Amino acid sequence: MTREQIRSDIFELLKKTAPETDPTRLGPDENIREALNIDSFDALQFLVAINEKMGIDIPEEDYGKTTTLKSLTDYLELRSKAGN
Amino acid sequence: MENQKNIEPQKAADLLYQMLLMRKFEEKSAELYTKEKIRGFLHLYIGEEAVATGVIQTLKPEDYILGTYREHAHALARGVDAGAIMAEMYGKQEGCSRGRGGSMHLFDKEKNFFGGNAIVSGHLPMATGMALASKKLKKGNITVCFFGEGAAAEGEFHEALNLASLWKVPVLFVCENNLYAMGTALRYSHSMQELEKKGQAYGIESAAVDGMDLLRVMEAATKAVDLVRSTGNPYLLVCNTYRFRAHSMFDAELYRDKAEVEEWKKRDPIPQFREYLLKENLINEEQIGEMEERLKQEIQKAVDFAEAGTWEPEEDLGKFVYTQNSAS
Amino acid sequence: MSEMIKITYREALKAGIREALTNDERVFLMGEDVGRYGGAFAVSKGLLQEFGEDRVMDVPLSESGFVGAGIGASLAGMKPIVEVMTVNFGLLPMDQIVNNAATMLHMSGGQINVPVVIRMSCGIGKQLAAQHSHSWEPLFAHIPGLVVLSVGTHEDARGMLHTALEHPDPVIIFEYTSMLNREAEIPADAGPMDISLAKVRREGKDISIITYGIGVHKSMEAAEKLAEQGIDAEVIDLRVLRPLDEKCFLESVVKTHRALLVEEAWGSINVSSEVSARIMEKAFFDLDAPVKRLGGVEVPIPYPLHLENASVPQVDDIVNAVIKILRP
Amino acid sequence: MTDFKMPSLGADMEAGTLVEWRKKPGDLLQPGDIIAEVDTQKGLIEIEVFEGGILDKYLIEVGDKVPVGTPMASLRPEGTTGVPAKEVKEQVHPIQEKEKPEEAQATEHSEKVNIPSKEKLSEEKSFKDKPSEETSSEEKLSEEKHRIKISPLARTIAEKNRLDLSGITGTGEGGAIIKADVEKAMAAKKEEKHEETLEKKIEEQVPERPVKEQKTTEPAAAGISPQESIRKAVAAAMSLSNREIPHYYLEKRIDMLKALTWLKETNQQREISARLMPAVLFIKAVAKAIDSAPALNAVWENGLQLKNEINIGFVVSLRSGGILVPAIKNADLKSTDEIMISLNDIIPRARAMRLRSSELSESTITLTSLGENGADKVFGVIYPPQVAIVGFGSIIDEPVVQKGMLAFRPVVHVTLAGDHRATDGLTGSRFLEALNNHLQNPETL
Repeated sequence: MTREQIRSDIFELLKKTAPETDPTRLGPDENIREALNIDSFDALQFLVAINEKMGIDIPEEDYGKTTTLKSLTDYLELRSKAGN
Repeated sequence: MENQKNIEPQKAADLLYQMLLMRKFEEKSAELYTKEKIRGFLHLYIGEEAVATGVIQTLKPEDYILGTYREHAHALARGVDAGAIMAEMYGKQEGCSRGRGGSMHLFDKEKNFFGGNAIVSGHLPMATGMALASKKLKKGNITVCFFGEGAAAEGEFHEALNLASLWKVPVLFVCENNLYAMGTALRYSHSMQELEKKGQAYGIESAAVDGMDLLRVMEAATKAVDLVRSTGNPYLLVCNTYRFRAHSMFDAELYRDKAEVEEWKKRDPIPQFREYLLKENLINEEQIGEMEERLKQEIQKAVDFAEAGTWEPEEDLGKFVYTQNSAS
Repeated sequence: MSEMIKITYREALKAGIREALTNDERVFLMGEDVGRYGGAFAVSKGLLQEFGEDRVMDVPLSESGFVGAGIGASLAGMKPIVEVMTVNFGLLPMDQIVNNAATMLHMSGGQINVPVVIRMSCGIGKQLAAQHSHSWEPLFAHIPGLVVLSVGTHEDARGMLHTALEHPDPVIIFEYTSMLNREAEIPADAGPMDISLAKVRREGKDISIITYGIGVHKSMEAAEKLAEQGIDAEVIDLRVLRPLDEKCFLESVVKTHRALLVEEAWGSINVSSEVSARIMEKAFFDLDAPVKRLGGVEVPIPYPLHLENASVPQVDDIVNAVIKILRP
Repeated sequence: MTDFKMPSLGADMEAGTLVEWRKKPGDLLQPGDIIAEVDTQKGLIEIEVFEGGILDKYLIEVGDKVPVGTPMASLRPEGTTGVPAKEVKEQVHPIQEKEKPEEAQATEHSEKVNIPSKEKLSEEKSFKDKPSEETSSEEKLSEEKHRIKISPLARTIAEKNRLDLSGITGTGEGGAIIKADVEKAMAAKKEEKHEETLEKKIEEQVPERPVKEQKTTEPAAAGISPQESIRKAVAAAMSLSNREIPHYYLEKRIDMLKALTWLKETNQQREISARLMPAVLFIKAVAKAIDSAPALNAVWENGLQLKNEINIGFVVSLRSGGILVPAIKNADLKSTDEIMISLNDIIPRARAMRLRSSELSESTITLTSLGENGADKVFGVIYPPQVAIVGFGSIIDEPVVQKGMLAFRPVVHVTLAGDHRATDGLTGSRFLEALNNHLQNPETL
């Protein structure tokens, strides 16, 4: 999975989670939840959707690594390379 | 007081003491009643002391005694502890009936004292039955049943006398005729006022005696008890007497003349007996003085005992209804 | 399982009395016409000849007197079986039973218990009219201090007396005149029966019919009829009307959720009233229908047969009442 | 100096009227002497003294009616002299005024108007009783109109299963609902539930439609957007609440260490789609805590009406503003997993405004949880006609004293806003305490 693919998946899923927003305007180091006004329930839904789409299950202790667009992309890239 | 056989000085003193104890004990009771220490009904025997004293002194410890609701004196004569009686009237659990009975229901099984029965005449059939049991079990003891002349108008009196005579059982019926059933005079209760004749109607040997004279009561009682004991047959002894006090504490005594009461008081059995003993040199003033001091102490002791007594805890209320839950 | 024998209710009663007289010298039977006449209902026929007149005592017509005497005899060590010919005469000794037998233990603070047994026949059903057709079990069951038994079966007729005589407190036994000739099977070696528990006479799951005395048989018959209609009724024989064994009937109601109370005594303020109240107090949340009572119509019992029948619950009344509760 | 008091001569004697003094002040009294004659309801009775002494002074006058125990005269020991007249006046007068029990005066008063005090009392009582009796019978009547006839057993079963009785037809006496009817209704309910799930599944398969076209909970008036109408509805409800409901507030800080630890351990073993959120624990804990304070699970409509079902209204805030409060039905009967499933179902639909109106009207108590990074505390406004709202602030670390040591622990500040017409602080406190207990035992939730 390329980094580009990952990014576009993230945008698609964020849009689904928060339809009224435009995730493509997120800065790389912006806190996603704060910027898009995503509450904890929606955040969980978003991670579930990532799991469904990419087959990557993010454990709770890694939630902290998924707060910005950059860190999330890095994390997913790493995990997908690791074969998962 | 003439023609009486001599009595031992010690016994004479004991009898005087006993009558004085009855009198002073009840006077104290009346006082305690007005102070609300004693409640319920309080029937005083004052004036009639010679009857209980004279009859009970002839009995043996194994004889059964049944009394009425006017029975403090009988209990005292029987040797029931004055403190236990006073505590009973206070309603304390140290009372002779554990406080459950009160003034009208003094019981002491050890002393064969079976109450304290407050339904007029209700205890007469029981007395007959107890005597029946004595006969069946060949115990050799007799039953003595005290009751007022009011009871002699009840059906149970007649049934009990009939059965006692029919079954020939050793029971002595002692009628304390004080002339008033509460406020109803003898002449308004009985068509036939010589009550001893009612015994004769059932073939029961009967006699009447001056109940204000201790020596005469003793004489008559001795004869009656001897007869009951030796023949095993019933006997009716009528003691004509008088109560000086009201029927119970709350009694305006509308039914009798003050003068009549005063007249009877002249025949008060206690001074009568004391004068006799002094005259016969069976006792002296000094001894009487000592006796009065002893009395004071005994009564004070009884009151102190009652005062110090304890209330039965309310959670024990359900006791003494069935034997099973009556353990104390 | 021992051998069963066929026996009438009368014979069962007599066997119980005979056994008691045989086993204990202190036991004696006293009552009107119990001896020479053989018992008003021939229950004690032949016992005089067998045990002699000291043990089987005819008494005059004086219920207060001889019941009181029985109480007295029990106080003094005997074990009397006092027979009051029928409950219809049972009010005459009521004073003795209530004020003496039931009260003495309490008034004496637990000192004096009254181990007397009083038997009375009772019930409705021989066209005996208003003064001789009473079901007064509730009157006696009202009184603390008494043990009140209702003999609804032949086994109890045979065995309750034995246990009653062992009880330290007064026991009243109600026997049912109309059952005397009824035959039933009991074990040949039937003996003492408990006198503290109610019994489930028939198990069922749909409704509890709670009854006693003559009502037991009527209810059993009704239960059979109901079974034909697919209704499974449980029948409880209270047996002991005081103190009530509430555990038995409460457990039954908790199981069936419905109760019909059946007795011959007048409908209001009877044993069923008490049973109903206890169900309400202690099993309310298990009830699926209001508790219903079938009692005697509140009228003095009339002489004509059809009216007499109409005045107490009959088998069909029980059947109909159950159906109405289950299929409203 | 002692007082001679009106003696009690019987349990039924309450008072006596002094008719005549038999002794004068200065007379020497012996025990047993008659001091006076008193009229009682049983007639004239002579009363005696039991202690000797000199009659010092009368304390009541002939004709006075006094209760038992009232001092009638003072006595002094033999051999003493009387108190000087002047002093007597000073000393005795106040006794007369003060020590005479009030009852005595009342009796005198009532005798003047010729009504025996006892009767008067009972008259007053019955008069008082009357209006209250009327009210109660009225209440009874109105109550009976709404009453559902049901056997005690059937009611017990229905309550245990939180069964709504209104739809059940009784087959017992007088149409009363009996056990069999309740059991039938329960079986039917189970089936219904089954159907409901099916329906939901089918619904899920229906392709999503654009937001605009989707059904809103309240039919939107022409020209008003769904968002606007929700805002309006919330505004109306909150204004009504503020106007009519007297709120009281309680707060409790709850240690969340155990709950979070448990949650972490549980989630670790689960796939992400099956993981639970803290809100689930809050919901379940609230549902269970209601057992300790059923009056909070209710509505106020012509008085307090307790609800059998526990339907927890869960506040969902819309990103576009406004809130929706869909109900998690029978939250007490659901497992934490089932609650999570409910949330997964209900929150997206709320956000998409695809809730059924019943889901918005069935709540029996409201829960609002701010989630992470929110405010520490939230003081809710009750959603009428409910009578309580429970607010969970964000879970934050706070210093906590533990065994005398200061430690940082995750805590949540829980507030309860209650309708003071319906319940009071005691009920609320009991509820919060129970809530805390449940959250300290997360494994049992």
